Amino acid sequence: MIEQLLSHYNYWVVIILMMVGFYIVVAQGNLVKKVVGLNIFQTSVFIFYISVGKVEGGTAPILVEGVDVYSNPLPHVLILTAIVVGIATTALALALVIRIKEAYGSVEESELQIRDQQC
Amino acid sequence: MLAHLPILQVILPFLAAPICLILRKPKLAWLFALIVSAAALAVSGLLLQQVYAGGVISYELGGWAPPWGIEYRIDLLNAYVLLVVSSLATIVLLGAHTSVQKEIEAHKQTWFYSLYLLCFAGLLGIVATGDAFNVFVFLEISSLSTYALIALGRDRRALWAAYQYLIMGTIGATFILIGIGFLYMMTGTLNMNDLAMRIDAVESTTTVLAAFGFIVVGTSLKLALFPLHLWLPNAYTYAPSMVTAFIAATATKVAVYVLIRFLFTIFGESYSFGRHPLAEILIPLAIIGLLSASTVSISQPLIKRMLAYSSVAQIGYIVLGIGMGSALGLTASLLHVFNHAMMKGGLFLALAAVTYRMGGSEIGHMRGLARTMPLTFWAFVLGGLSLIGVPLTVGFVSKWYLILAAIELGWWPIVIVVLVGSLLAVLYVGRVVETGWFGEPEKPGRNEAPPSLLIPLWILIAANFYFGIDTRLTIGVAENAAAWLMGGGSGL
Amino acid sequence: MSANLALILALIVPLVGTVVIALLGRWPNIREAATMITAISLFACVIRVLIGYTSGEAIGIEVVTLYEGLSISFNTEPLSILFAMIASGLWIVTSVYAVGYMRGAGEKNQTRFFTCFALSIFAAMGVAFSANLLTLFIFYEVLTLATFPLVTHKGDDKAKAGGRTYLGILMSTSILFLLPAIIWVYALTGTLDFAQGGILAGTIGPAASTVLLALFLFGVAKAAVMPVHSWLPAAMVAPTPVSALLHAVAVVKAGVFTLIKVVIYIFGTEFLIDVPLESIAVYIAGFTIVAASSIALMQTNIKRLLAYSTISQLSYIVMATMALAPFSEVGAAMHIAAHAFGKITLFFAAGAIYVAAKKTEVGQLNGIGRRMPITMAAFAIGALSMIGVPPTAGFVSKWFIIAGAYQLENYFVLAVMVVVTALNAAYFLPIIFNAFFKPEDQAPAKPHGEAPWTMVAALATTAALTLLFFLFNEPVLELEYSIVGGKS
Amino acid sequence: MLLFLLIVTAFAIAYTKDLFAVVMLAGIYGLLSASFFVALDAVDVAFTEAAVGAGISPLLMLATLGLTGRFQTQTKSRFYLLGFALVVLVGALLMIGTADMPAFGSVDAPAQQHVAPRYIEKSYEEIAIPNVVTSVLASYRGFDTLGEVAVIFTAGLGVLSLLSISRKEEEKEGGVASMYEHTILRIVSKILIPAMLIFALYVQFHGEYGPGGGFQAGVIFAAAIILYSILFGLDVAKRVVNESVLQILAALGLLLYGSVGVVTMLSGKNFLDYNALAEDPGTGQHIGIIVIELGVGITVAAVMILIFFAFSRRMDREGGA
Repeated sequence: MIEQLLSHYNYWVVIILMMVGFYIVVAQGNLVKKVVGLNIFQTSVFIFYISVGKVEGGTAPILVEGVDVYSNPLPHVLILTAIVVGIATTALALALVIRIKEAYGSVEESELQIRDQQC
Repeated sequence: MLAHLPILQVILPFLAAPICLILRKPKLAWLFALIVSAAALAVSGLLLQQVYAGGVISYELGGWAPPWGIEYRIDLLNAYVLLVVSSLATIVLLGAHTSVQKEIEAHKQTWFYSLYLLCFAGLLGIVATGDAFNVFVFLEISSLSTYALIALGRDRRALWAAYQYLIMGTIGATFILIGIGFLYMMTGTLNMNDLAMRIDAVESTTTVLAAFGFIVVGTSLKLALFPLHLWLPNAYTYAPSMVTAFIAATATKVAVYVLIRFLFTIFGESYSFGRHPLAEILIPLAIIGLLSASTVSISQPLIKRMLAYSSVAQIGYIVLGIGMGSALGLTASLLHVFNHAMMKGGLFLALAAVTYRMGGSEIGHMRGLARTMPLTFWAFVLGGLSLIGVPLTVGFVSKWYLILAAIELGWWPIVIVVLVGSLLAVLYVGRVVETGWFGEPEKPGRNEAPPSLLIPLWILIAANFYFGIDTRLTIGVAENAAAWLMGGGSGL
Repeated sequence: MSANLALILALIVPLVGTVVIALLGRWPNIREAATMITAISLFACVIRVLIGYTSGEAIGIEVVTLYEGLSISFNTEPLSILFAMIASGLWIVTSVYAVGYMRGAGEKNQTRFFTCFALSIFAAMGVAFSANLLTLFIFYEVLTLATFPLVTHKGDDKAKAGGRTYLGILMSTSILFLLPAIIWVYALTGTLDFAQGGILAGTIGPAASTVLLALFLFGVAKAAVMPVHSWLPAAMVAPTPVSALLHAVAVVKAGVFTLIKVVIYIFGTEFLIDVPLESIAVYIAGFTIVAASSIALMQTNIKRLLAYSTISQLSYIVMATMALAPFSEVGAAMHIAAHAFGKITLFFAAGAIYVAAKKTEVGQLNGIGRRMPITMAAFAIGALSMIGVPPTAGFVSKWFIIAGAYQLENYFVLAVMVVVTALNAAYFLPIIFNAFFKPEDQAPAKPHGEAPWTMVAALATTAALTLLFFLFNEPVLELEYSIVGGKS
Repeated sequence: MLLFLLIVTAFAIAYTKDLFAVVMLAGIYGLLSASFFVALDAVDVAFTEAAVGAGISPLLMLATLGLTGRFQTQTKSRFYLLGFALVVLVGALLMIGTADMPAFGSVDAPAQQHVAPRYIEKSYEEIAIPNVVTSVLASYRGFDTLGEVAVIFTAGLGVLSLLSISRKEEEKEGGVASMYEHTILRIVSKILIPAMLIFALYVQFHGEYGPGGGFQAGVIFAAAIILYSILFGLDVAKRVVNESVLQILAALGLLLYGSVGVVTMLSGKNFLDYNALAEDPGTGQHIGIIVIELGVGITVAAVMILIFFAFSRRMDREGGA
């Protein structure tokens, strides 16, 4: 049990982070905050991937004479891509938020619902 | 060049998108986009033929052998879906210029075509690739462009719809990403084929189970399976007409493809259905979605929204077939992927024509349509018949197979559900047709849509009947692909 | 012209006619000529098919294969020729009548009317000549859809409501019951081809086949077995020629025709006898006969009365079919013809009365026989045929049905036939009596005689046919014997 | 320890109502995760995360907040309870998933065994650059990166189509005051901005040896321009870097990347097979990687600047109105 705890605590922390992010997305009414939540959610997934790639005693995967153990470069590559995807999504989401504010005068989910029903 | 077909399929619209942006003039951009999509369509036709002739095609991107590099892997299943996507994209684009001119501000039109091509390329990329992570990347290309396209709608609710879709879509994509990460963790590979082989050794682990859960939920979000469909009605309703026609016909179909690919190719039929109560989860959801969405659509005053709910219902049929876990059920699903693309594409194009002339697609705009816009009206009627599943239409073919599959399993309640679903379709289609037929138009006199809208519309309507009669292509491919996915057959 | 070609033409001619009629909308006279030419050439084609069939020519075409083992294909057999002959033959008469009616009543949208009419006949031909259940189903649906604009022709709220009921019942029953029944048969046997002796034997247990039979019985709502009959009275909002040809002949006969086809060529009579609950179908049909006649007794509107009479008469055919005796099968086939002649005459007469006197109610007919003697004489002949009195067509078929009942000693059928004859007499005879012997309640505002000559000619012709069929039914009989015992 | 800080930050974000603080905390969160990535040997990722998580995304969020208001109202979402249940459910699924995971850092985990070793063992031989991440990113999985550039391009187009104003409207609006008057800032920036540009170039072409590459370089380059426009005003900045030129540049970057693939295809090899670019595979790979990284850099820089312009123009409009 202890061993399990020690060897996996990293993943568990990541899961907690994911859940906080996910919670902000689904349970918060402010549109900007939802985007922040989405960011946290995604970033924690990134942390998870990078954790998968970590090798005990390894170094950064830049080949140097005399070093044998490197961490796994593949997750790094994947996450580089994913980060870019994340910022792209964020930018688009924020642009939408700005337009929503202009069109509705609010960025709170509950108010938007009300205003949509009015028309 | 034949050897490069798989990559050409994706790269043609992919690289055409930035070129479109450089062209600047909307008309020029449209023409260019159209030519490129037609080329992509030709490529997909050739690809299907090649797969038929020579079996699975593998293309190593960058010359790196899989699993180290990214592989494009075209088999019967994705060649078929590629054909669906590229034909619908091309036909919709054919009519886009006229509609876009009216619905989208002048300085945004070039961007529209560029985004359209990106979305198109993204969808093709998802389908063509044999690499799990690459799926995620192209999924995001298509998703981001879809959000932007939806937000181009005139109504302010388009923005809100796009935002909701963005949030839900990103959650779905992130779920898929988590699933892929778990799979990578357990197998060390991202290549689908490789995954399929290596997954057997670790299939009893809970990690693979969690990966399975995340991927199924993530794709279900994307394909709008009840109750994860909440983003769809608004998105379809407020997007510009052409965007609705395009995404309704293709985007959810591609998500269905991803689900099928993961369930059957990667996890394998025995894992997905043998080990887990997947059928017991998918089928009730499909049924509830099918019945509730059909019922809701009956009372929608906005016809676009009505058809959007109908799409949710039709997704129910597709998932029902997948959930059966039998070759015949899968055949029915694959058939319906193709068939539903044609009917919904046609119906939404008809609405685009109505919107073009009448300025909207509410039930009031449909009044007296039989007299003011007879060609559009009859196209809608025929498309509606296909949706209901009247014989000689594609809708009938899919329904036939779905019922056959249910009878084969002895699932009589499912038979009833499918039939009741068609009956509900009679109601919601009938309501519009009745208004169009009997209603008094506000402005009497002919006011038919321009040919540029009618031509693509009637191409799709004709296809509804052509493929409802000559079913060699669709059924042939669907049956073979299904047999192959179920572990038999040769993939031909 | 070979018989095969004739068969193809029998399908193509009305289709081409449809298009031509639609295009000729601007020139009513030429349009009507087109209708006539189409009708006559169609009838000629059907006769050629008949000759080919009796002389043993191989007839059958396959248009396209839909799925494995399933195609749209056509062939012919005695029953289908009979149905095709009646529908196409009476179309000629109806066309003459319809021209008079539509012009006389000043109806709008006449082009649409004649176009849809031709399309409906096309669908009826498709139903008649289909070689398998799928083809039949397709044309069955086309017939439903093509007649919808005819039913709602007037376009007012009443027509809309009637149209809704019409389409609602016909569509929903065919989707809910008929379609799954067909797919079930396919799932069991892998084919849907009509075959002598049926295709189901040995593939399905008795309990399941009872369910299947019920699905067919209620799925084919066009046969108007209760409780799926209410579309027929609803359809009476249509102009009278539509009621006459389609709802007395083509559409409802397509329904019973489908049922007979299913019983004989899908189930097979010998197989059905083993099904324990098949007699339930007889009871349902028997109930429909009596119930519909009783309702007819209470009707005041002429066309509604005729509609309920039709429901009742259709169930004669259904009951006779389900009785499964060789004689009663023949009787069923004969009644398709007999009822067609009689009922079309009645509808023609009702339409003539509407056009000439603007009268639609039973109570208004007192003394009208003196103003419209030919019309009312024809009406009387039609009515007698409904009752089954010699020398009319109705007697012939009734005789066979009763003979069939004796063959099987089915006293239920006998009892029903006796009761219903009394009921029919009870609602038809007073009308005839009043028309000829009661004085007019009040003189009409505008004195009138007979309806336009085209209408009178048409109804006189069908009345004559009703009488002639009593005398010269031998060829038809001979033809139809072959459905139960091979060629005679 | 870092993880603990991350959790604290995350919870703080969840419970803070002041959105300005939330954004700041999000920036901190980005920095913390970047440091964590360094601890896990992912230097390239750390570099990017620092630029994105602590740089661009807070910047954009602040710009948004400027338009939408700083405080969130107290109302919780309608789906509050449902959301919570959902979170618990997903968390449970994740927890179940961890039960059979290989231990953290374990050398013999499958992820370390199957595909990855080849990159470490053979990449120098095949591609001849020491940074394995770059090798994989630009060559082995170069197509993913092409997709990534397309994602950025799409986002840029999307933001443009959302926030752009037609030319007519634009002309109506007057210029906006800048911080040009602020002498010290101006002088500092005059020194800083060229330095940033040079650093961007360094990152761009150094990616093969150390952490860095097209994306990071593009971001830094964009940051320099953005800084310039903040200090000297949007209008001045726009005169220096014209918007339509930027659009074309964004498209050209993507095209440059794609054309490498087309060229390799035309020379008979597969798409993006850089070995086709020169006789010697090593040289070919080098050329390919340099060109595509350049493409990435151009598109990223152009799109970032475009996005910033789009956001800030809205702010100006709001301020002017």
